[in-house]
Amino acid sequence: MDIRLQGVSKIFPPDIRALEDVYLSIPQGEFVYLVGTTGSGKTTLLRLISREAQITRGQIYAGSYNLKKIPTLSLAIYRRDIGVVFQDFKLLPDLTVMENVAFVLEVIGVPPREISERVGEVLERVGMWRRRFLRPPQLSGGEQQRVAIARAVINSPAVLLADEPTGNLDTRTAEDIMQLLLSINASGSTVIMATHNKYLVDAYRQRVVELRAGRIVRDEKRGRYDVDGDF
Amino acid sequence: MDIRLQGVSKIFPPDIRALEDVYLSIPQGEFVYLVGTTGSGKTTLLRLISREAQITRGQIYAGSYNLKKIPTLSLAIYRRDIGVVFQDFKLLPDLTVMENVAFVLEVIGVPPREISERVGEVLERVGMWRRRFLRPPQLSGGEQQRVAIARAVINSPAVLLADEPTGNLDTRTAEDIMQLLLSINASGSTVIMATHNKYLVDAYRQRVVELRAGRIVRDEKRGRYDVDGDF
Amino acid sequence: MGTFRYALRDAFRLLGRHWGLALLTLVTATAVFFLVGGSALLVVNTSRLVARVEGELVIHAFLKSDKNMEALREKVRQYPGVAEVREVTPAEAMDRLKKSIQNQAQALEILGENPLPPSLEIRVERAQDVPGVARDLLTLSSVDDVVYPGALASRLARVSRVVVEFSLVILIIAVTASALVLFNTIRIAVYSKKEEISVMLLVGATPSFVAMPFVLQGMILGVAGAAGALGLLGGAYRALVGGVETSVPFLEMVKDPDLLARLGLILVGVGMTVGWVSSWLAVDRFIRRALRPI
Amino acid sequence: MGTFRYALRDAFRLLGRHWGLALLTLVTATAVFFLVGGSALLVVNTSRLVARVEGELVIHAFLKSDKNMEALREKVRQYPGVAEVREVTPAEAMDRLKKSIQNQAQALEILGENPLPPSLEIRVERAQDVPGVARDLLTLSSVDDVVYPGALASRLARVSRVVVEFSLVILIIAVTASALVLFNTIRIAVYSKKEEISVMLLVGATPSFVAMPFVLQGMILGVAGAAGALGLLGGAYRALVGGVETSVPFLEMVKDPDLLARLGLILVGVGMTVGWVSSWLAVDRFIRRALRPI
Ligand SMILES: Nc1ncnc2c1ncn2[C@@H]1O[C@H](COP(=O)(O)OP(=O)(O)OP(=O)(O)O)[C@@H](O)[C@H]1O
Ligand SMILES: Nc1ncnc2c1ncn2[C@@H]1O[C@H](COP(=O)(O)OP(=O)(O)OP(=O)(O)O)[C@@H](O)[C@H]1O
Ligand SMILES: [Mg+2]
Ligand SMILES: [Mg+2]
Repeated sequence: MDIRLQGVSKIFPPDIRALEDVYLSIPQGEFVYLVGTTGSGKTTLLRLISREAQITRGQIYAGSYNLKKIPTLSLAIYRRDIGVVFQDFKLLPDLTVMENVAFVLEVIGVPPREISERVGEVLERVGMWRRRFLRPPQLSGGEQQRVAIARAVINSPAVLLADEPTGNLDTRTAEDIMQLLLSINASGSTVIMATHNKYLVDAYRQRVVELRAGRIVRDEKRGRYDVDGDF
Repeated sequence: MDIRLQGVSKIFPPDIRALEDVYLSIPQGEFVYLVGTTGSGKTTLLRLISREAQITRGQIYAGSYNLKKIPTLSLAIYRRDIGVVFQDFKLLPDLTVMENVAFVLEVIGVPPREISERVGEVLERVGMWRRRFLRPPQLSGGEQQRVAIARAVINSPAVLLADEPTGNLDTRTAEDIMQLLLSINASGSTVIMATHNKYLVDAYRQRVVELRAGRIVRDEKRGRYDVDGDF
Repeated sequence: MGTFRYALRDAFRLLGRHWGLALLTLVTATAVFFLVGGSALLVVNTSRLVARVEGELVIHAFLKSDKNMEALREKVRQYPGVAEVREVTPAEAMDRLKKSIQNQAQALEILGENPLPPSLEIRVERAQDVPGVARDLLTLSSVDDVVYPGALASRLARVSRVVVEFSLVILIIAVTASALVLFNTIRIAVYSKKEEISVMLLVGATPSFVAMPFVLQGMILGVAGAAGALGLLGGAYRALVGGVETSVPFLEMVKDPDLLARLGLILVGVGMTVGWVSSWLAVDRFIRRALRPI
Repeated sequence: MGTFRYALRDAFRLLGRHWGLALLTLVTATAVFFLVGGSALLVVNTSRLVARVEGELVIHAFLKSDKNMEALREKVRQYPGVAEVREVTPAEAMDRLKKSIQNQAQALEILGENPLPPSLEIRVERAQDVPGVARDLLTLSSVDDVVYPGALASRLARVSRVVVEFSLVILIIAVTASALVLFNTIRIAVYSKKEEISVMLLVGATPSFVAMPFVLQGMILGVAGAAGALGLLGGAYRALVGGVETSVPFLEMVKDPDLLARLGLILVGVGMTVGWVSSWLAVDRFIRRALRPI
């Protein structure tokens, strides 16, 4: 599922220009870092792709979907193909770790046996199997973040949108998660990761798209976190 | 307000040992980094100090308060003297940025005129004055974090507990916030900051307390983030 | 169907979470549906009564003598609207009179000779034909007097109309009230799960999947309210029928089990529909809002 | 006092946020307090009636002759519980009789001589003294017969007791129901603000500061319900009094404006108290839980 943004602007009322005239094309299977100062529009860009936000101007396509005018039912189907790690996790506080992850599969009608198998697998992978019966308020910030990642990847999405997936993690755990994202990418998924983690971006070189005040100011094949040293 | 923990353990049911046998003394006016891998007990330690959590064993004092058995009304008074930047912000989604910050002062009965003055001042300081009429869901992650910091410092607390206050910030903004915390510390407040930000800890050398699986394994006067290179 | 089981489980969880509210809703719904059912029974009984009075509409034509009765009878039978014509001899009339006043019957003995005239008993088909037939009978020279319960019938019809209108008003008010209460309850349930709903929609749940537990909850409350009302109504009605039977037996209330079963079915159906529609409205609006991109 | 203004503003915001629920609560509270007020009025009127009948309790002692009436009167006046004793001559008794049967009065003429005996009319102080005084009177040799409305009085007293008990039951049920409904409403309001409450407590708000808006909300709903009930009740009672005055004038219902004002005040007070207590319970439990450390 290739993603194409053509001359996309997103203006929040009254006149907050979160994104301006963005052209961006991400072929299926790529790994892209989104970098930029706080408030530069990274989350907004991811939200346009997950259709949490509607573009103000321009065109946006994901595979065969025209996200500008996608009907409700197609939107549900489309979203089953993308996984999102939200910056604020959006875990459900009343459900256990297992239920939070299983939830995604229940919602799209996967049979129970398969659910429990796949949930076990992915929780092992992010190192949260031991904590599977706790609820989000009982977890540390880093643990919650790992559950959010597990939830996003469990359905092997064609596109994974990860918004600051290592913000609450120590360097070691962040690297583990990075390995996980890379292996998901290796298995064919597109990964778009908004991050402030200079260390990771510089260590695992991939395509880097830099935003500044809503405009793309840099798009490098195997870029570094920060070439001008200004954030 | 000196903080003293004597042989403190915190065990969550069934048998999750978040903290074990912690001895820690933080005199009024110190700046302390709390470091350690994810799940090592940093947030739990801060919660014991804000009395969100009750210790399982040991003694804990803050100034003249015995936090193990503090009456409800004293607790309210005590909490007015400490500011907390929560790891998950805990901003109220229905209030604007201004209201979220003003709220703290309303709650303790500061007169309206003084409130608006102080709110303006602190929002300028964290660079959120321009966004004062937006609500948290309309802010970027970094912007929310700065509002949370503004709310914590507005009452010039004797003790500031900051839990990962730069997790969603780019390097530049993180440094601005660090300057803010240092200036608050310079004006006499104790600052206890749980962080994964290796860069800041190494750049602004202060006392470092390292936790590992709930135990203090290092307590250095002017320490570095990571001496063994294992997180 | 796993989806339905999941939705049903969630519906009951929702009910449990706000059990106080659920109880309040249930009591209100029961009260309201009791009113609906009660007024329906009132309508049924009134129209049955009207129908019976109408069906029994009989005109008595008192004759001057018992000559030519055969011919007269044949003639009257040809009148439009007349269903049946019967001769009543003076002796028969006296027997009936005696029967109707029972213990005071001996008093009639003092009359000596039977003073009652011969008469024709004419049954007409519909209430509205009565005045016409009566007028025609009066033109006959052999007819002395004509007596018919036209006034009663038309008054009863009027009462019946009022009862029906009154019941309709109650029905509308009651259904509106129950819809509002159910709508409100489901809105609160939706509200309490707003985070969960928005996350579900973000991970690809279809709107109908998200709505189902809430709609089920509304339907359960509606049906339970209707069923509760039905139970109460059944008891109350049975007691009423018993009471009426011993004290005013000629009222003859409806006891037809088939009809009552149909009524119960309709009541439960109304409860289900009201629950369904109002909870759908409550949750649909919310889902639309949650799906609207920023 | 800024704190109170802040709390009041929040209370109204809360009401607005769940206006459907607020309306439902208001209607229920109004209905319930209407019942409370109505049964209070019933009690007041019944006891007034009983008091009046008791106050008029009069024993008639019919005498064998009119000899020694003076002495007898003096003697009876000494009896405990006796308030007043009056002689009634046969002529006076006849006059009264005539007055009471009015148009049939001529019929009495056929009696010729006045057959009525002389009597004493003895007014006692309290209903419970009547049987004792009557018994004492019967022991006197000059007394022929004693007539007193003891049966009516005691039956009325019994009715009054039943009315009071019945009203008490209604009162208890009604107050419980309104408390439950209000509790439930406030619980939902608290629930919808749970995040805000826990943050408030974390930044040093006192429990009473946090609770105030919710308690105010409960009190507003309680008072509004009581006031609404009072309005309805006032209208209904005025209409009832008017109707009774023209059709059964001897019932003489309570119209004392002072008493009715007091009743209204009590009703509003009950509404306020119920609102206060139930909302306090709802929010206090929640605050305690929020304050409990993990
Ligand atoms: N719903 C909204 N209404 C108004 N303004 C908004 C809204 N959402 C985002 N913005 C504004 O758009 C700008 C870009 O926000 P965005 O969340 O995309 O930043 P970001 O790059 O993700 O920042 P961070 O690194 O802090 O997460 C911000 O200034 C923010 O205030
Ligand atoms: N309420 C709770 N119930 C059960 N376990 C808990 C609870 N709170 C914390 N824990 C456990 O205690 C351990 C320490 O948690 P804590 O939040 O203090 O870690 P942390 O050092 O802040 O980690 P991070 O850097 O990820 O924020 C974790 O393993 C967590 O699962
Ligand atoms: Mg962001
Ligand atoms: Mg933490």
